[in-house]
Amino acid sequence: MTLMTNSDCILEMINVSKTFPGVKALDKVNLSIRKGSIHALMGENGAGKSTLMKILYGLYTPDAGGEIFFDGKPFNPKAPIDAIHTGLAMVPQEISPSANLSVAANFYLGREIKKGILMDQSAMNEKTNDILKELGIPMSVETLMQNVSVAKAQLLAIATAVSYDAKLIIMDEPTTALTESEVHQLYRIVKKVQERGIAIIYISHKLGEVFELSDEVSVIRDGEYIGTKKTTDITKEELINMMVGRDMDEMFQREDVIIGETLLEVRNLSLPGKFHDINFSVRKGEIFGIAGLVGAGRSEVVEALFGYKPAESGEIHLHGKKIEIHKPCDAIKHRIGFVTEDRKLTGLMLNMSVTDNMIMPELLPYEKHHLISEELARDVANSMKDQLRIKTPTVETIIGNLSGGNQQKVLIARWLLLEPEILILDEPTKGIDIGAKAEIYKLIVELARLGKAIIIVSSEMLELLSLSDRIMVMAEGREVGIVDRDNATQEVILEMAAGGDVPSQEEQELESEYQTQGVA
Amino acid sequence: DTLVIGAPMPSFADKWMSYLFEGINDFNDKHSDVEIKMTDANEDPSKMLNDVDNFIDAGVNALLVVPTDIAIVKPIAKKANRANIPLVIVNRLPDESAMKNVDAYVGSESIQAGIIQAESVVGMLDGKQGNIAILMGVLGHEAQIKRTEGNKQVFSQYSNIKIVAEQEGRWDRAKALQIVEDLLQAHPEINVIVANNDEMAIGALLAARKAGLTDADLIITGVDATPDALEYLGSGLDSTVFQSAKGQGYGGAEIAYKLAKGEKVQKMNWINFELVLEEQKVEYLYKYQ
Amino acid sequence: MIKEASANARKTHYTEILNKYGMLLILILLFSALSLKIDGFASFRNIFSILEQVSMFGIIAIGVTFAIVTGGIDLSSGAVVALASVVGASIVTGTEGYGMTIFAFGAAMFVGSICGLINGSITAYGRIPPFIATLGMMTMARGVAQLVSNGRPIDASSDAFTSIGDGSIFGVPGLVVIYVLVAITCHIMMSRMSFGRHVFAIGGNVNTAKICGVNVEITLLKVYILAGALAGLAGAMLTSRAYAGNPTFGNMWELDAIAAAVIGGTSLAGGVGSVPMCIVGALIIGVMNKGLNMLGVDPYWQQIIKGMIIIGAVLLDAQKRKKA
Amino acid sequence: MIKEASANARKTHYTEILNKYGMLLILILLFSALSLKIDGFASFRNIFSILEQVSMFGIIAIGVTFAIVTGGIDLSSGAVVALASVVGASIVTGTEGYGMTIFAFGAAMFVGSICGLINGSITAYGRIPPFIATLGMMTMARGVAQLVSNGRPIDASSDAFTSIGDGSIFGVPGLVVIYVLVAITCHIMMSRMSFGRHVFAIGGNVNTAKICGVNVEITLLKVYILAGALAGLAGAMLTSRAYAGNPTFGNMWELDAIAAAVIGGTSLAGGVGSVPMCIVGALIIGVMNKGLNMLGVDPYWQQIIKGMIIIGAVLLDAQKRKKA
Ligand SMILES: Nc1ncnc2c1ncn2[C@@H]1O[C@H](COP(=O)(O)OP(=O)(O)OP(=O)(O)O)[C@@H](O)[C@H]1O
Ligand SMILES: Nc1ncnc2c1ncn2[C@@H]1O[C@H](COP(=O)(O)OP(=O)(O)OP(=O)(O)O)[C@@H](O)[C@H]1O
Ligand SMILES: [Mg+2]
Ligand SMILES: [Mg+2]
Repeated sequence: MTLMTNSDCILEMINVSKTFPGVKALDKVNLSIRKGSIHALMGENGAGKSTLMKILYGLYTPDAGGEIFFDGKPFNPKAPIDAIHTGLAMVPQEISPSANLSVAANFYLGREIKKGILMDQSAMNEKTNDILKELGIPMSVETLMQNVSVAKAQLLAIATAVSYDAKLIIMDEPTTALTESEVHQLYRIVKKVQERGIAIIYISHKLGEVFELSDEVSVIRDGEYIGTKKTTDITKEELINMMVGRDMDEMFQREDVIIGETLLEVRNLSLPGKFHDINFSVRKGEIFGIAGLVGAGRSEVVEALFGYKPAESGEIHLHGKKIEIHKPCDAIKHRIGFVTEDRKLTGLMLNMSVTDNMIMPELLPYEKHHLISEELARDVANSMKDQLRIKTPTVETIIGNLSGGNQQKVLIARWLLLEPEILILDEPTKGIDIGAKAEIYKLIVELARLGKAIIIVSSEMLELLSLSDRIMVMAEGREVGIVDRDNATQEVILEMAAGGDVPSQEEQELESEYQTQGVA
Repeated sequence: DTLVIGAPMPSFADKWMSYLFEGINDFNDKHSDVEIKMTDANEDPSKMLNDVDNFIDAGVNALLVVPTDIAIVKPIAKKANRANIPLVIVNRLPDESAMKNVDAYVGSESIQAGIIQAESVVGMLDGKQGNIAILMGVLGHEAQIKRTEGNKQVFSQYSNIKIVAEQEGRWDRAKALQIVEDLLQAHPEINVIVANNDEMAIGALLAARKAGLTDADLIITGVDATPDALEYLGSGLDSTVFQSAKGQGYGGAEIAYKLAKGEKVQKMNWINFELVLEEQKVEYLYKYQ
Repeated sequence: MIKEASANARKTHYTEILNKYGMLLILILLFSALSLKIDGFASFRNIFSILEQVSMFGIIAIGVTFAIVTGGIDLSSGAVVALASVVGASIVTGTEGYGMTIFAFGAAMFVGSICGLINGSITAYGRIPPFIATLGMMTMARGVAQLVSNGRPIDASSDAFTSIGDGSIFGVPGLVVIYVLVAITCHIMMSRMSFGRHVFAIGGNVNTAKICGVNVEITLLKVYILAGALAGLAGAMLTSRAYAGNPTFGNMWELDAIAAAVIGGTSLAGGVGSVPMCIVGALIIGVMNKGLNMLGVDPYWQQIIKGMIIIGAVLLDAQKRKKA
Repeated sequence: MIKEASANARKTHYTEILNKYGMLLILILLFSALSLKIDGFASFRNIFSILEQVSMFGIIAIGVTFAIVTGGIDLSSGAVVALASVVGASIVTGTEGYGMTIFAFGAAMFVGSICGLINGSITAYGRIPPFIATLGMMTMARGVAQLVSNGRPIDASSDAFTSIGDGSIFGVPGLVVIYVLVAITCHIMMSRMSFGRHVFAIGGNVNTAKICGVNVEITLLKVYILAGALAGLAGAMLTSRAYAGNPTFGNMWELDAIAAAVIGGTSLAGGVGSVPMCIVGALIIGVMNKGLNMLGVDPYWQQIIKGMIIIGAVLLDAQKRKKA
């Protein structure tokens, strides 16, 4: 390899390595990004994608021996501020805006507009508004971030990165929190950005996105650089092969499972302001999907079902008997498991070990003479680690050090260990690579075969369509209808979901404002 | 071979004590064959027990203790006895049963200070109606308990005297200043302020000045006769009570020294309180030179 | 449907006001109740007196609020008060003149800043919890104060110096004037300057703040220096009011200051707080202290009642929010 | 390649050990240094003496560790010591016999538990920050202690009762025996029982704990009751050692206890902590106190040095981790 920097490239990384205690996350990785191109970066969970990007952004220091050139000049960021000043911006994988600040404050955080020694609040509000309008993300800029939905926050993070005067923008799995319509909005933004001559590194597990957006794609596997291809020169199968190192069938084919008697029945479940009159039943061996746009109240329904945020009225029947679920422990007693939507907020105990994270819901099986046996717990965790191919040095590793996808697998393992009768999965494959996704699908079907009932909430239409026996569609907190597998198509469901889609008053006002100004 | 005397002290943040320490240091400096080590219990009796233990472990020749409170003397005496180390208690008089195991006591009875202070107030009132506010030190400290008790013993005998308020000034000038401000507002009838120590008395007189009261309006009295207080004597402060801190420190050290050498000493060594009025100001100021 | 929504909106509005100004309401209730019980409690004179008594730990509370908003804490402020008072007093002792007075105030604030600088460096660069850093500083500062003063109060009764604590401007006591000036300045810093914005960002999410290019270390350093300087200022004010510096001053003031901040709605988890509400918190404590003293409540009971009021106020506030 | 990996593994192993036992190393270094300086410092007798001195706030520190691991704190423990000591003393005052002794210890722990119950209820059900709940309790418990005792020490010099503090079993002082028993019990509770797991889960992520079916409220209640009961026990131990109960006992002990926990690596953010390391933390403070006293360091300087050692130890530990 020549050490001459290529003037075509905005970024060149040569032989970059990174070692964490016990893990070699990156091993002599090379990456070249051409100016103004959209460059997809792919690899399985834990391959080292985020780590590579964090090095670029000055969040991690790489091991000695590698070199990075940005715009032809050597580049060794010590802190994000260095990266920002050099012309880099990043949308991190786990966006967590300052919830206590307003949209505009977040937007201009670290680069506030000043008038004298004071901040020019109105200028920041105005400019934020302008930029959001331009990108087609209408929202009130004075809203506190804690009142902004995850999806909006994700779009906002992207808008923020765009608004930096950057030459290269990193987007680490920007679409995990988005539904289809928002994804298209994102595409628009990305294309707009590219038109300005800005290069983008785009990390995603979704092949569709990669082929739709990117000019080139690079793959890393187990911390090693595999190669870079022009997107037009490569097929899906070849790309998957590069990532997992073997041939794999991408399309998941569901086998049929015998469906038994009714296990769970939900009647007139309501939580004012969130959802109303939800009725459905799930049978043994059935996979029951719930579809809807973001904000339709799907998560709230399953949270109520699990007793996390209990409903105010309505009944839940299990095995034909009415049961009371006021708290999650009631649900757990009835062997209901629940993989929640928000990993950070309700999933992980970040500074605890993988084992501790797995065994928490039910400690009894690990007790010997009323004391928890570490050995027993470790063995069980290890078997789960193997079964789900969780990439972690040991099961004692602090879960915060795992890659996003592997964290998700641990959470799924947690509820599998409960051996649930009913398993609720809210966006279960968020951030999970294709290989693992297939494994999880297989697992879900396997559970169904064993006579368990599965409820799955997902924003990925294909996932729902290929897995579910029936799909309930929700809009604006109401049940629009339930479709059978045979009748369910993307169009039908989208239409149903949009049927109830009335934008909120605030959004309507903003929208009409844009129209009168002739922007939209 | 120098003698070592362990001297656990209750608080290094106490002004009056600091003169007592000076007395001890004075003795230490004048005698080359003795080394006196002081520790600070920070007003924590448990810490004082630790200090005693440590000195016993270090094998000192005698213990010179100003106890945090008199209840703590018992276990200290027991420990000293067991280790066969002579023990001198200074300043705070333990009860009889505790005194059995103590070799010598140097000091006075705290209650006396309260009595002397109260009697001076009675004299100054001269039969007039007296409405009294008492400012107490940190609740539970021996000096707070005994001095207040002495005050009340005297005041209860006079029908023209009424205790209007009792508050905790924590030995602290700033705290007393705040309390007296409030008290004078709530009870304009107050014409006597009796403080457990001089620092609080000074706080009281600053508050009185703020409230626009003159010397004639208020009788203020403290205990300790510290140099600061002596300065204010006659210009706001009406009386204070002197108890020779240096004398107690020096005297205590001397007795501990003798005991360490195996000499015989007198068990009770009284150092009396003295009332200080404006007339004696110069005389007492001289003691600090 | 529309009716419901507007009713909802109105409800939200009320609850928002309750959330924001609930403590102010509690303060007003407390004050009114005491005014009914005690003659002259609602007088100007008394209000200024409360403000004067509050001014010193109130100023500390403002500094502490900054620290708490970043997600930190400052336990050293009481000890810094002592150190600053001793240093300030030893400058003016035996001297006169306004030059020396200003110098003493400056020196007190400087000493406080140094303590704050150390707190901040240990926290920001040493990455050790501010609880421990400032706990250590608390012990050290008090030790130094005693060392400097030899454990004794230092006279500071020069006319010029005490005129700050004794004097008044248009009837407003000098200390209250200082309190108001500090409060306004700090309020602007917190709510209108990018420094304040960064303070909130760090408390909200330190990683995000870092990613956005906020210089977390420098900001923390500034915060602790500010808190230290304000504690130093409070020390100088107390010295001027008490005519002396004393190594025992400021004992446990840090707890009162923290209580004031938290009663004012500052979240110990960081990211939430404001100067005006911190003043409300300090006033609740001040009104309570004054009321209990003026009512002549037994000192033992005073402590018990004080504890109950503090918990009660925060509880009431939390309950209201929960219902809302 | 394989060689490199194994070298790496070994390095990891070292750093892991350093992370985990760094403070133990610091303790050993401190102890060795003092042993070189002071004759007889490394004797059994002295070690027991250190353990005895540490036992009381060490026990409190264990309770506080539970509270901190849930993400909370307990500032009331020092005041609870005072209250428990007064209650315990008034039971044995003027009496004799082991029955009364046991009753006094029981009563002290019961009183502590009640305080803890109140702390816990306010925190768990009132949802107000434990910092404020226990700060209020700190003031209240001390007030009640003074009320009960009328502000005076209460004699507790009965032979049976004081034999706990004075006596020893096979040469091990009674208080040390209690400390060890409490430590073992609490260590098992924390590391091996589901209660302990729940404590960690709450500190790790309270939402997740809820989702995993943990009864957060009850667990918090238990934690604060435990912390209160242990503070009560420490109060009884101190009473037996000091032959008296005293409302001034335990002043600022809560800070020593918290310092011990944090020096032992308990994270104030919650979710991290252990009983053995809390003991190491307490021992560092104890060894330091004893060493400074035996060296005859000037008390003013002692405070300064103490502050420096506490900060230094945590700093050293943090630095080591950072490098690793
Ligand atoms: N701070 C850390 N400490 C220790 N190990 C880490 C740390 N961060 C990442 N790792 C490890 O480095 C490897 C690469 O992680 P990284 O987050 O870069 O993966 P990724 O490719 O982004 O995966 P995903 O698609 O799941 O997000 C993983 O094995 C992970 O466990
Ligand atoms: N704290 C909050 N304040 C205001 N609105 C909120 C808050 N939390 C959530 N919302 C909004 O409530 C609505 C319902 O959210 P919910 O999570 O149930 O949606 P969902 O149908 O599950 O969609 P998804 O899970 O795909 O995001 C969303 O529009 C969300 O933006
Ligand atoms: Mg990643
Ligand atoms: Mg959802």
